[in-house]
Amino acid sequence: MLMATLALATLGLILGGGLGVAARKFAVTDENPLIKEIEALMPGSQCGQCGFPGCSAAASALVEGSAEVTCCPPGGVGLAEKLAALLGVTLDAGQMSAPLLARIDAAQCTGCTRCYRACPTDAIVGANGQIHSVLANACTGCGKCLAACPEDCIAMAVQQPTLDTWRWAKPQAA
Amino acid sequence: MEYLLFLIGTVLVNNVVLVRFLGLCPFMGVSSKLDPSIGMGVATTLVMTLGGISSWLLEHYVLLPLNIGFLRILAYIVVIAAMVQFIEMVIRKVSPPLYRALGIYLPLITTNCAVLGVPLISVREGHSLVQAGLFGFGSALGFTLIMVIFAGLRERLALANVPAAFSGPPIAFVTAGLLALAFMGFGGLI
Amino acid sequence: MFNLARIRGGIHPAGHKDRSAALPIGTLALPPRLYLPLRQHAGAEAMPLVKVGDRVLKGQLIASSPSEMSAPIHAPSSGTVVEIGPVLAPHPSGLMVNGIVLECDGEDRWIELEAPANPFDESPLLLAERVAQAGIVGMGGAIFPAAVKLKQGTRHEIKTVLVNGSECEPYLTCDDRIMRERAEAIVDGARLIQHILRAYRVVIGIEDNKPEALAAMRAASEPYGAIEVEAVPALYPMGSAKQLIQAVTGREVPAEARSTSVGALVHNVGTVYAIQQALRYGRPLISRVVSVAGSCVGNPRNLEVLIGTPAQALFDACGGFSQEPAGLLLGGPMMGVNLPSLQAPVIKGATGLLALARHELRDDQASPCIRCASCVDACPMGLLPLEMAARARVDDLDGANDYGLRDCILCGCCSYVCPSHIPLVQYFQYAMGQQDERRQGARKTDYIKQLTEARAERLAQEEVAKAAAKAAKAAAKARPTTAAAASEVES
Amino acid sequence: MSTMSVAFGPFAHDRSSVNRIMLHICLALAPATLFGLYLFGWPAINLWLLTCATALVTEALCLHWLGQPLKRLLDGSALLTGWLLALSLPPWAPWWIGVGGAAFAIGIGKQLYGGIGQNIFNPAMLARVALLIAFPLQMTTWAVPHALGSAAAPGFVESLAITFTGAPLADGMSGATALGNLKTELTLGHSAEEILAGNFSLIPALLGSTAGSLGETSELLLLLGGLWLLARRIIHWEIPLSLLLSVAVMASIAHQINPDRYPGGLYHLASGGLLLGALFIATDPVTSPVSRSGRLIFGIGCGVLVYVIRTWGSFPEAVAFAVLFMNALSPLIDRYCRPRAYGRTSSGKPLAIGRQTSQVKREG
Repeated sequence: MLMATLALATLGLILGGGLGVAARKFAVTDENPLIKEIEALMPGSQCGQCGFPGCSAAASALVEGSAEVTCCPPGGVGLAEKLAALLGVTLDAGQMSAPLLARIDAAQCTGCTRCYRACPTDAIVGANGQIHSVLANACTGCGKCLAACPEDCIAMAVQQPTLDTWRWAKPQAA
Repeated sequence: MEYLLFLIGTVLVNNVVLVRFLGLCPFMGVSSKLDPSIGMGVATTLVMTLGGISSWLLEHYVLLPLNIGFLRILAYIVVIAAMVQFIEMVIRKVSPPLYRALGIYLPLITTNCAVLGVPLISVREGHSLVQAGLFGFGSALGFTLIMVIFAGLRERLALANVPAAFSGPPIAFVTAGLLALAFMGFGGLI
Repeated sequence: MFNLARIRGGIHPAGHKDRSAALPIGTLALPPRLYLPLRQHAGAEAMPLVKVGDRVLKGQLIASSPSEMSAPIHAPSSGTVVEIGPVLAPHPSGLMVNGIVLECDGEDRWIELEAPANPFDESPLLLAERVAQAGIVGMGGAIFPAAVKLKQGTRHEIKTVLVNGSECEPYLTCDDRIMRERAEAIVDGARLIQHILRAYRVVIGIEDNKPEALAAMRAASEPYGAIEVEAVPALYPMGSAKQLIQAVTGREVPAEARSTSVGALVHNVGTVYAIQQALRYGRPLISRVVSVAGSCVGNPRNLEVLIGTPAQALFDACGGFSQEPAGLLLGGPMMGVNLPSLQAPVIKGATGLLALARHELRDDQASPCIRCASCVDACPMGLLPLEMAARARVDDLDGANDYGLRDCILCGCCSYVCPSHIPLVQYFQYAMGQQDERRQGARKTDYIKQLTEARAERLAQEEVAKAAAKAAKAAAKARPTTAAAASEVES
Repeated sequence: MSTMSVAFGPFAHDRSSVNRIMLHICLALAPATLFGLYLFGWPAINLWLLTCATALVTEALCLHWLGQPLKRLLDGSALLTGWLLALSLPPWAPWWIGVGGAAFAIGIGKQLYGGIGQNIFNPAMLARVALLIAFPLQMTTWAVPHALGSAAAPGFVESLAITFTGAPLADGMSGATALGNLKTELTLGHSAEEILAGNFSLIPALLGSTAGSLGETSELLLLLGGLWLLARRIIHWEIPLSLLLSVAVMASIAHQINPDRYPGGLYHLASGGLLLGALFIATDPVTSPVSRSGRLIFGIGCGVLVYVIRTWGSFPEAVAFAVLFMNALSPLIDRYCRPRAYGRTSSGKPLAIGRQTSQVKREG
């Protein structure tokens, strides 16, 4: 009995000590590089469409698992796929909502400049007293202009397909 | 030549997964993609070879002299667990992507029954030190071989229209069974 | 002399070229209206220079190119601009694109053309610029601005100019007829291109199933030593630049690189003819030869038509439909696309209009892949189409790339031979489109990131400026004399 | 025009189809099959019909359950699977061997994976191996050929008894295959040359009047069918050639070293199901690699395994095991053996630009 106890205890001591040394030698310093990596991927416009206050909050939420990888409409499917690969989850592309763009109804716009001051990406151009218009390639669809507009002349709409954005459909057959 | 035959016997004829049915958990868990399965195979090979040798040493220099053979399973588990811990640390340091890919299965090598079973079989068969090392190495090689073959098959299966009821693990188990059928052809070789 | 390298894969589809190749190129009565999409080329949309109601003359510039990667558009006939707005694009999507609608006045009056001096005395860059101003794009269907290619001569050493006369698509015979009827002009054009690119030699590659075209081109190039006419084996896709370069020079264009990296440049015979017309006579590209064929067409033949002519007019001129067509195509049956409507206009890259009967079309019922590897044998690029399609099917785009999607030229050989009738090319188109979308998305994300950062910086600066102004004000209030003194010093 | 019948290109097609391929293979099998049926008489005909019919019925049932178009039955792949299985069975096997085997082949080997083109293992060989392991006695009871119409051959009524009641074969009705005989005799200490001199001669072995599976005995007729398939480009030459060559080469080398223990290459080529396997089973496109180098590796692998298992393993016949094992490897082979793409090196890197331009090819 004593022999067995001693033997096991010695074994445990030796192995434990060895592991302790190894742990020091092969210590991994960086705590969670994932959050930074994800934040670098995000659009960074802090639009808040994901429901989190800004992109870095969303990145932390993603790493914790409290946000879906499809949460970022401006990033699109491309971002969702990258996130899914990084986080090791499977992506259900069907969940992705189509990105919306702001559109200004020229007939109602008074050129008050409030929307373009609210726009986080400078996607609205125009000057005081002139009709404003939205640059499609800079608009993230965050909707902040919508709230800022006193005339209610801004609407969010799915972008119309053009020859540049039209894509071949996936074949239906097996 | 003798050792070569011994090795072939352990890898193919008495394959640890398909003939002895050991180590099925990581075999099913990690074999869905090729790259992690190769990594898992390498890690397991390392653990099993070292495990085979160290448990032989433990057996012949500690357990038998002290006459405490009844502690065999306990002692083996302790040694293997320590070794897995060590390998985990090394992999984490050397190759973070592999570490991430292996995920939970790396610590699970500890509970991989093949890792414990192979030294126990080795003791039962009364292997010499070289044989014990070869047996561990060969078994792990057989494990890796099957993992890699199986990962290839599962990558193909992922593209197939398997009926919904069978897709995923069910068809993988069916395939493993059929693969075992094919391996029966090696019976009697050694 | 005989240095033909064997092309891998490829197929031998039935030609169906006899009927349309037998008749000379015909002309078409002036249509009442011409529909001119502003983008008939690869690159940016041209910008209209005319207003609704403007009267224009034939050959007059009506839309200019905003950048190098674009092409201007000229009025194909004289008349009045009646509309600037969406016109139907000859594109499988059936989308409308911005365009100009021209009502012909029937006079067909040319604008005064500058008769250029002997182009061989001019500098290559000037000649290339003239080609750009003539709005010439690749007329074999690639619609790549021709001048961009011609300017490569200043940057790369071009050893061989290849004139692509190996019209390998079934049914199409427009290049064949041009070579038979306008051989001198093509040889002249080829010499001009050689001059522009300072190339060592010119090879006109013609498939050996066009003996008349070969004979005509050989006769026309006889006086010029640097121009060779070579018969290349009749094989689809011999008309693809990469395959033609391999067949003629024996070299492969490295992946992800341009033909110029092996010292070669390929121009279609139609493009060469258009370049010759522009440089010799100052004529812009306002018309092209189109093959109208298929078993549903009464009298298949080639027609020289004005750009912007609706497809209906071409079919009418060829005797209308002998039976209800099961498929209407723009381009050849291998790489062509569905014509969305008979009202869609002919554009610069339209090689043919086909009206095919049911028996000429493939079976649309796909069954699962049996991995017979016919597609692997047929692929001229040495890829694994079955693996690419299987991965595209489950949206594994990286996997598809890994199996060669990046190198795919969409020639369709794989679909042609597939016993399971799998629409492989559409899978590839789909996967490529998805990747384009990802790239566009990533570009937009980067752009937005830049904008956000710029805005943040600007706001910060404004803040600093505001604070500074405030501080200055406060300081001025506190010590007006010093501030005044300071401002004095400053002024 | 909205009623476009084909939505996307290419619009032309060479008119090939899956059922044409399957039909060709069945036609190529026909001579050897007819000869086998003639040779082994009514019980073999019963077995062949039962196996093919079961394969078709199982396929139809599975298609129905899986909600797939029943039209797929017409592609001929199920018929071919049943046919190949029947050819690899002992000709006088009882009915349940054929029926159970065919149901296993189609149900588990093929439809469980999603049907045609999705299976990983060759269904016919899978069923054969499963039967061999589950019913070793029935699967190794070989009838001696009694040609249809000859005096000793069982009549139609007798044949029903053999097939359906499993009446034991009378003495003199059963014999051993050449491979099985060799294996047994070698363990008794006889030398290979003695054994072969005793009961093996090449010409009957090639013609097929020997004991063996239903369709594997007539090497010449199988070769004829295989060559026709090769000429029609239905199968590729790489697998049969490399498989047969590697068996022949290994057997010849071993024979040179120790003729007492190892019979020569021709013996191996002429016996067992090697030719049937090399020409019709290993070439199954679904379960073999797609690239040329991959097919060569596949063929060599099969050949080596056939020889190793035949010579040192516990089964005298090895084609089915070898094919199954290589089937399992073919996804890996496909992954690593790819044809060189245009403009790339064989490792997939783009060709170097500089090297290409320096090879100036002036004046061709």
